[in-house]
Amino acid sequence: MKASEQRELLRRMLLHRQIDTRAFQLNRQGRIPFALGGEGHEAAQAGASLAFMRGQDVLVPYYRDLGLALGIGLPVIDVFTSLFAKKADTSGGRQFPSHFSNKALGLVSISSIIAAHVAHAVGFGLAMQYRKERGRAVLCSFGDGATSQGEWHEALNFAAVMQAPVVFFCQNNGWAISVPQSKQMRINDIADRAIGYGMPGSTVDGFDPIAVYDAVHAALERARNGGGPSLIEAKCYRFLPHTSDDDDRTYRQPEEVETQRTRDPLPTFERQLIEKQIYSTDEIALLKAELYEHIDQALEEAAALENPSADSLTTNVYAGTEKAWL
Amino acid sequence: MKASEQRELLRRMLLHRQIDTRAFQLNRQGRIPFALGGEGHEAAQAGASLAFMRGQDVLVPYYRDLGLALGIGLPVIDVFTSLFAKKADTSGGRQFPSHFSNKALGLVSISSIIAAHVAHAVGFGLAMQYRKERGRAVLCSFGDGATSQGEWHEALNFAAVMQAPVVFFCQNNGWAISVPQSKQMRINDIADRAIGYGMPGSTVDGFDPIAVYDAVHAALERARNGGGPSLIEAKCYRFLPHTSDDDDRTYRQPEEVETQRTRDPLPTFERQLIEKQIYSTDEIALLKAELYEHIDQALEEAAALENPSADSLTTNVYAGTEKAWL
Amino acid sequence: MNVNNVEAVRATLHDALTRDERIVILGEDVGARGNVFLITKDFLQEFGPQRIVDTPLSESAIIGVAVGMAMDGLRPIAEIQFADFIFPAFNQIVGEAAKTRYRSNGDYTCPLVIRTPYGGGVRGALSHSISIEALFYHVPGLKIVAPAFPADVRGLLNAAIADPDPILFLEHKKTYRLARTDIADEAYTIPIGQADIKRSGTDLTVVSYGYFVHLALEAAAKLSSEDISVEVIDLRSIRPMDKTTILQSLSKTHRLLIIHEDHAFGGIGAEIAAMVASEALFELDAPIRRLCGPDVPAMGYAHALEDAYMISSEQMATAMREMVQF
Amino acid sequence: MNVNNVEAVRATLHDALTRDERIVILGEDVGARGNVFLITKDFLQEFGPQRIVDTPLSESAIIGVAVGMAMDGLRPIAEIQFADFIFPAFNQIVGEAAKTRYRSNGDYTCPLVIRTPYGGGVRGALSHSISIEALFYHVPGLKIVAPAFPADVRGLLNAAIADPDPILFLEHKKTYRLARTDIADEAYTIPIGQADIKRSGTDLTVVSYGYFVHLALEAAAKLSSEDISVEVIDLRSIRPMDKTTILQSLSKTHRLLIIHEDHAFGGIGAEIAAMVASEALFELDAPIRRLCGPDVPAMGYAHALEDAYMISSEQMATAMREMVQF
Ligand SMILES: Cc1ncc(C[n+]2csc(CCOP(=O)(O)OP(=O)(O)O)c2C)c(N)n1
Ligand SMILES: Cc1ncc(C[n+]2csc(CCOP(=O)(O)OP(=O)(O)O)c2C)c(N)n1
Ligand SMILES: [Mg+2]
Ligand SMILES: [Mg+2]
Repeated sequence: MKASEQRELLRRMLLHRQIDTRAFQLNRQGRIPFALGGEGHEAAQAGASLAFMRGQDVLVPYYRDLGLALGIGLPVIDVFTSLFAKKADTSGGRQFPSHFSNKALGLVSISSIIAAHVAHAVGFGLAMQYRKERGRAVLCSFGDGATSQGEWHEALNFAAVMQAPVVFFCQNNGWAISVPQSKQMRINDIADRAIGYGMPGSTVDGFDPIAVYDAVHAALERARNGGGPSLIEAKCYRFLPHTSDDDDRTYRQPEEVETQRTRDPLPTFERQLIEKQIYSTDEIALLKAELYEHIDQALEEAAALENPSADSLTTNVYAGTEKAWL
Repeated sequence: MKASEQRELLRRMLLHRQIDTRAFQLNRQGRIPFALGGEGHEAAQAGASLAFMRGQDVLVPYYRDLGLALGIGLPVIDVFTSLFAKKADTSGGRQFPSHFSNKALGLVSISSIIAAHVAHAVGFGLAMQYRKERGRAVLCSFGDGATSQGEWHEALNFAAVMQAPVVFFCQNNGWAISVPQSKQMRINDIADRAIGYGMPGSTVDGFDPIAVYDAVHAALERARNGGGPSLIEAKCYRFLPHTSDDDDRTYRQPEEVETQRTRDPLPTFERQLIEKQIYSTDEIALLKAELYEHIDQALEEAAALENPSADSLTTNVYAGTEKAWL
Repeated sequence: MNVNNVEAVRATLHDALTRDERIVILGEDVGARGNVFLITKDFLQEFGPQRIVDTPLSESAIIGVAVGMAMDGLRPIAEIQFADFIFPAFNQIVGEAAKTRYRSNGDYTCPLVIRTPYGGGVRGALSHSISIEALFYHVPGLKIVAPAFPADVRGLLNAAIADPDPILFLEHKKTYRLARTDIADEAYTIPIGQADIKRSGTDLTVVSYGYFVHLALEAAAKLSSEDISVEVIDLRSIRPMDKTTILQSLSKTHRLLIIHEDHAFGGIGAEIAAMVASEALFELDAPIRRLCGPDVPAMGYAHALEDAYMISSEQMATAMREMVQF
Repeated sequence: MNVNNVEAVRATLHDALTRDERIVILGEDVGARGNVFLITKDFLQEFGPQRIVDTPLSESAIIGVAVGMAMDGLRPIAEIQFADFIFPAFNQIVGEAAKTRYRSNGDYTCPLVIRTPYGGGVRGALSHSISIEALFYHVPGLKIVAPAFPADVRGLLNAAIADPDPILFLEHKKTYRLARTDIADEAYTIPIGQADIKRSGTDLTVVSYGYFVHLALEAAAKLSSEDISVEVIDLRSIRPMDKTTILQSLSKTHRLLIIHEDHAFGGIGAEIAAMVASEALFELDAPIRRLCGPDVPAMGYAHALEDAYMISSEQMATAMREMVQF
């Protein structure tokens, strides 16, 4: 991989991490009621997002995909308008944070209902296929828990039968809130589920952004060229509680988290880039400071924006202004 | 397998076939509005039902499981009270034919909604597990099409995680109404789906009743002894249209059906038993005549029974006689 | 053209497919089989498998995939083979399709038509007879139409296809081949949300929809010989509903009888009665009456049970007489 | 005991688990995590993983498996983590649980309690705020309760657990920690289907349920200083509903205001108004009024959107005043 791309990977990972840190700070400060972080998912999301072709591909993410959304071009300020539930938020302040919508970027609106979006991704893929738009594909992301849902199964089977250009990207962080993988399923590798659909499946180290990039890139390329769907499992870990409302000490040992922290992809990848002489320690420090500055500005800018007005309650229910009783 | 058991297999297959024949006759004669047959499934159902332990196991079937239901002890007359929608029907004339309910036999009531019953089977299995009833297991049956449903996936995953004593028995007849297996899924062997759940899966020749018995017997024994669930695929074929309302010439070549008919498990198995000198031609003819007689009696007896009364419309909605407005 | 309801749906779909390349039909057995009522017969040959998509047996994916297609600019028309099978797709319809526009603040929309046959009186038994309208009409973001006459079917189906929001298009099975009428050849539309006075009268307003409008008209015709003048309003649209037509009629007749096949409690008639009790209470010369299906889980298979469920035109006439004599 | 609603649910479940071996709790995060509101905290340690079952992330299977358990004699209490996630289980609840007794003509029954937190005002945004009662109350075979005070929670939960039929037990999140009261220690029951007059009055009948009963009582208390005497009926049970209490109250007050958080169209108030318009039309001195949630797909996250959705006790007081002055 080119040095510039590796630098970009680190930039995306740092941006993701720093925003999460700020969001949880805001929550602790009482400035926002809710935060949801992706610490431990940065490498997976940076790698996958780098494989995404802007202006071509479509991303159907899930709620923990801040890094993916940023990676495909979501402006940082949109994260904060979302956290502050501002009028300018892409959902107009209607949705929880991290439920972005940006059609121009190919970033698809989702609900919070686990796995409900996976079939939508297939629909996007089939629309591309129907219009014979070779060179485009859909990246659809979800967690390990999501693969227990019936809707997930139906979507993967459907995609396989129709050979839809969709890459199903599972970020397996080992937990679905308090439920560990061992209680969620009786297999080690979620990628094995691909066998039952007749599509390629592979497992990659989700702490290694380059490995993730390689796997997702290859799968997207195959999909873009009519080779059909595939399933990629990136094994990562959730360092934070499920959300700011969760207390993960009720269900997992702090030692487990600490052990995983020793493998934190951020310092690891920083070290690698320094070793490869792609970045110096100082350059990384500078980059972090720049990102901090950028985030800080976006945060304060967003905080100063207008809140939604009560009138907006009733807009965008239908195209027109229909009511139930006409 | 003991000769007596092989004779029993043939008896069950013949009974199943003959009843189907009569049901379609009744339909053509205008005596019943609807018939649904299992021609091509007799061997699979006879084999599986022989592995079922009466008084111990539970069967959660689907609508095409007449042979299974008879095999675990459903009286022939119940088939005809069901076809004629009589008061004595196990659903009180409420359900379509072949939706039996007989708690005493361990025959579980189902709806017509494809795959909705599969989770129920897991519930029965977990209830046995919870009560520590070793030596009991659940046999749950469905078609190839059913495996596309989300509910099917959720149930298999759930069973695997909990190690529920359930044998999932797929009768893959290659068609779901007009949809061939190739448009239903992108795999050849449905048994491969077991891999994604971490349970054993195997494919057997559904035209060979002994092979089916062996597979189901082994799987039920494992489940009964705490070895958890498994998935068995019996490859068979649907010789008849989907139901009496269907015209299968719109979607499949008569030649395909004819070719499959040359492998019809009934004459094949008869021949085998004659070759093995388990039965003589005459004995089989006699058996057929006896069955015919038995069926004929049951048919006419059922036809003469009472119809449900209009009053029964409102019974068994709740335990009491609650209405929506009290 | 001179058509019944099946042919009206078929012709209208055919025109739409010819006219608009964005239209794709998807469902179970809509391809080679041409739908179980032959509504899409021969479409596969004419429009090809990219536009007439035989799906795997998975209702949730049918709708979910269609939602994705709709979000991406296609105009999918999804079919649920029988309304009884729509529940597995409830999440996609209520949770996803109906909320797409709202949750993305108008960035994404969901122009989706879901067609499904519903209703009883056709020996469909417990699982092929359901009325589903009341389970969906509470949902903002969704529209529901239920035309009962060929001309309305065509006009409303065209309107539904042109509509930018998700629509449940309900086809009463008993009306499919009930009558043939001459309707216009052009692709005319009937605005969604407009009721239709199918018979004018001065003594009593009857509001109904679906198959029962036919029976109510029979009853009203009978009563005219008794000098009772009944106005029969065919709702046609369930959501949005037409307040004006109902209130105007009541300002003339001052008596309201609501008739539907679906059970009363929480049914469509509940909302109509509530609206009138709020907006025209002092217009009423008699209590509002609802003549509805019985409060039981399903229609039975036996003749007696089906007959006891369905309301006859004689029973309607009796209720009309009683209302006028009040 | 002196408890809030969370503690009332918890204590009642605890007693039931201790009392009755057939009771099993299943749901997402009910084990180690002790439920997201800590309702089942420490149950896992006390009752073990066979009775406190952390399920895979699959709502349809949670209910489907519980249905099977219930058919086999256990008394499952299934939890849906938030009511917003219940739609994937719609088929199991409406199509299966509610029809089990009817379709097997009483051979199998389904004594199942489904608990789920619902309702808004807790910054739950678009997907953690829903009211679901009107999507289920039309369903014969199902019962629905929605108590709002600790004493009712305990009495109705005990009744639900003892009931031989499936019950949806709705817990309004905003009432969870609203107030603490003294309630009896014994496992008393309150009959399902009985409303409760929470405040007597003579000028106006207000019917409500859930969190809004609390606000309606506040409003009624305020109005007493204006010499307006408001009777506040807490429905408590949604299906079956208590006709007698409502009609008796109206024979005294002659004015009816229905208040609920859920939108009006097709909501619970529709049925109440329709019943009254049929049974007590000439008792009414004023049109029936419904003061309900707005007709939009969901509650928003932003303060302004949530506030605009929820009805304040001031707004309730205003409506009450207007009704009395009519
Ligand atoms: C249908 C549904 N059920 C339950 C939930 C509640 N819930 C939110 S996140 C979550 C765990 C998801 O786990 P996973 O898919 O592994 O993603 P992760 O949060 O670990 O990234 C659950 C149970 C939901 N949002 N939707
Ligand atoms: C949820 C649902 N969707 C659709 C149907 C309509 N339907 C009845 S049988 C059938 C095909 C089932 O195929 P398969 O599972 O292979 O069983 P087979 O009939 O071949 O034995 C379909 C689509 C249904 N009953 N339920
Ligand atoms: Mg996870
Ligand atoms: Mg089949």
